[in-house]
Amino acid sequence: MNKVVTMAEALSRIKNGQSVMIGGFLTVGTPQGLVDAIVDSEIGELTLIVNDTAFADRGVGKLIACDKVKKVITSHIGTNKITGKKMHAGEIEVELVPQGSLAEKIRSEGAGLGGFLTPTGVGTAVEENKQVMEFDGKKYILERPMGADIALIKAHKADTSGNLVYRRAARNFNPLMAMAADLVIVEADEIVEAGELDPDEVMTPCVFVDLIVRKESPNESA
Amino acid sequence: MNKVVTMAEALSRIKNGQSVMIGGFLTVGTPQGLVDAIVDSEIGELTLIVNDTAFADRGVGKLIACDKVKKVITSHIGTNKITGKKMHAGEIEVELVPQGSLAEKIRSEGAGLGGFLTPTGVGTAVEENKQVMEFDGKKYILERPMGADIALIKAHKADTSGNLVYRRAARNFNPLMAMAADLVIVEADEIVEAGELDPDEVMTPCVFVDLIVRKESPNESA
Amino acid sequence: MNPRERIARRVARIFKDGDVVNLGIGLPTSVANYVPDEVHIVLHSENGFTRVGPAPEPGQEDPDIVDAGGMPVTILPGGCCFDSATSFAIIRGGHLAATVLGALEVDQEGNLANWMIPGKLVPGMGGAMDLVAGARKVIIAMEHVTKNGDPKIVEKCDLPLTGARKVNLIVTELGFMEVTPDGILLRELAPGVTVEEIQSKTGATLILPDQIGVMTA
Amino acid sequence: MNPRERIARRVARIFKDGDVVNLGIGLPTSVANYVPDEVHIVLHSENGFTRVGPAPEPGQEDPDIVDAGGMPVTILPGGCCFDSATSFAIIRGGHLAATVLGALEVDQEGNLANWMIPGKLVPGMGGAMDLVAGARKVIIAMEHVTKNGDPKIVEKCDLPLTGARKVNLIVTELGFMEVTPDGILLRELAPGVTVEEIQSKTGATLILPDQIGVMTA
Repeated sequence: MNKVVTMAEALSRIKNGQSVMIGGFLTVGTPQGLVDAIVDSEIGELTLIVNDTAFADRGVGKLIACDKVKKVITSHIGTNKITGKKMHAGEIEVELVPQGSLAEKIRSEGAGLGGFLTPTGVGTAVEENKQVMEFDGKKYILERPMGADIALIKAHKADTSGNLVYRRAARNFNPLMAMAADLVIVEADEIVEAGELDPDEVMTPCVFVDLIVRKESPNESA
Repeated sequence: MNKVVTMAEALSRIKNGQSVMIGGFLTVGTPQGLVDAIVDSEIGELTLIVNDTAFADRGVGKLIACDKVKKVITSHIGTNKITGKKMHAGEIEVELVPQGSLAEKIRSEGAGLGGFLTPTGVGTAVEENKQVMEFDGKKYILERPMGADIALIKAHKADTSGNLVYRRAARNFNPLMAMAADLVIVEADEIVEAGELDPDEVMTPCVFVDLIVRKESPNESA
Repeated sequence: MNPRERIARRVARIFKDGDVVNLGIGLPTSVANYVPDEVHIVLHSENGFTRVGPAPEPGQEDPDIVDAGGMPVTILPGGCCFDSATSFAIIRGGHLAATVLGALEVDQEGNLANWMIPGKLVPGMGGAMDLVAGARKVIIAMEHVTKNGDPKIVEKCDLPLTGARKVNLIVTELGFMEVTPDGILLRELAPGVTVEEIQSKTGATLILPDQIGVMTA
Repeated sequence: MNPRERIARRVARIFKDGDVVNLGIGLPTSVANYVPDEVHIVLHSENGFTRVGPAPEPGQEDPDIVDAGGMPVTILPGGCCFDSATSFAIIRGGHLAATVLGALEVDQEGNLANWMIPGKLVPGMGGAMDLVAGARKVIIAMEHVTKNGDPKIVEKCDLPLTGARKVNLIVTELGFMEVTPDGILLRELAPGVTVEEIQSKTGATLILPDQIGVMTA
């Protein structure tokens, strides 16, 4: 089953108002081609789930700068001044989640769990409106899973059946988000035939992946 | 920091009555050299945490056959007739845990979580004496983390600082158990210098590993 | 055709192209031999890899590549390996289109018992409870009655459950059945089997639709 | 020596050989420059790798290798990469010997505030709450007072907390302090700093041991 499609085909599957997880840490590991395609599209009113909102002119931050986002769930907005401005102006809703809890909430959804208990945030504002449980004198917050309609993933290599390999610190949230969305779209630097990746080299099994687009080289996009 | 030691040094760190997690699925991915060393030692009264009890004469099952184990926590004992016999005779305590819950309990300990909610076992004997929580009409069992004093891990390759690579289906519980014990001892087919493994090839980061022994070739052990 | 092959052949025709499927040990494993050529399924092995392939040629066995029953197999092109937590994330997270399992008992509510007989046989549940809880479709593939001729499809399971209200389809050498909110619907009968015969060997009252299909092999 | 270098140099001498350590953005990151040659620590970067190395030569930057602040770095031999769930498993699971973080406020109970100023600055907590919850030792490295000269070490934090009762050590350009169950113990004073000076710039009453050491750089 060949999962490779064109950017236009992939984009046609994303709808107004959907929740979209996008991999990346600042700009590293962000599927920038998919992000830019949304920027140039009619798609809007998105709920974004991202580690951080990157920069106003780079990474997922462009989606916020160009008014594609009504809500963002993230661990950090400090690098993108526009996120903070829009938040204070009431133009965007921001939900802040500790980075480790955000990663684990996404994994929890992908793994079919109903949630997990974490010590992170105990005694802070993070525990507001959440159940706190105590075992052996240690307190934990019950965090619930978090999924999305769409996940946009950046891979270094993909095979045509959807097995993925990431590179260096560009892995970050990508393998987790690939488990947790109804539709998983991958932007890959390089696409190889199924069977060309060693089974032990694969970081995201094909079973999680729906569609693959090839990253356009600067030449092609010009 | 070079973590490579002799089998004797590694063995000297395991004490009577400790809890010991051992990687492997049936016999695949089992650190057989470490298991055999315990069989030949004075160490006993162990609590074993294993996916299955393998066979009476192969894998971790030898520990049960030679009376080293007072309790075993596992998902399956069907392949080792001696486990069942000793259980029915009251000579060994057996706690059965669904395989996915066992894996997740071990990961949960390694990840510093207080537990997780799983749909596995709802409406069965597994939910006895456990808290059941319901969200959006779906029931989950609250499973608590599980750690051990010792983890015995089988790696295909290790570097001297403790980064590990597994091979094919020999990975199974090994990366999880490597996160969840106070002392983690690895038996590796091959040991290379730190820096010889590509950073993206490593499956268990060195931060989890304490000691490494080299698997003896049949020649050496003869 | 022997009963077990008839069962496996019918189960094999349930899958759709692209389905990710986990097959239990024993009869369910043999289902892989009969999947139609035009349907490409991805077989998941809970001990940690996808795209389970056939047994290797004698002498070509890789000791690190066995199925969940410990039998030497191969990994087909496009397969990959993972740890047990990821393997069960695939299972529990709804990423399997289907699982095929055997049963000691299955009842009209969709309850399944297949992991122990108190005081007699306690092999353990292995991955079965996770498979039943997580697969999008749970298919039971088994001979219709026990060796003693007792029904395995019953009104209410007596044995300890593997999963509650999770079974969707039941395939035996006598027929193809679906568990519905109202009970067990008889969708197909094997050639030469009458409604009276299958009902007499079943411990629950089967629901009979207007049209009962033929369970071809 | 400038105050920030003095702080970084003292923090760098806290570690033991083999310690796995996460350094926060800013001043804490500079601690890596002063670790004694005979002490080998493993630097963890929460965006997904170990053995963070120094910045590469200009022109040698790898766009996929940056630290958690987005600055180009290198991976030393023996380093490895992982996803964010594993990265925070390392943090939360007690596998870090220490984390070094800055602070807006820290109080005598060991409470830390460093992620927001209501109505003014809300960058978010990033990984700080996990680091504080999970590292075996939480070390605060910061200038002793704010730009306005107000104490950052207080009796009770006013700002929203990053973690409750988690701080172990506080290092400023004036001194080296330990948070004990009884309050903040002054263990070392920087050369030329008097007890009166450090106390006057501190919002909580410091506990004075019989012997106060010298905080050499």
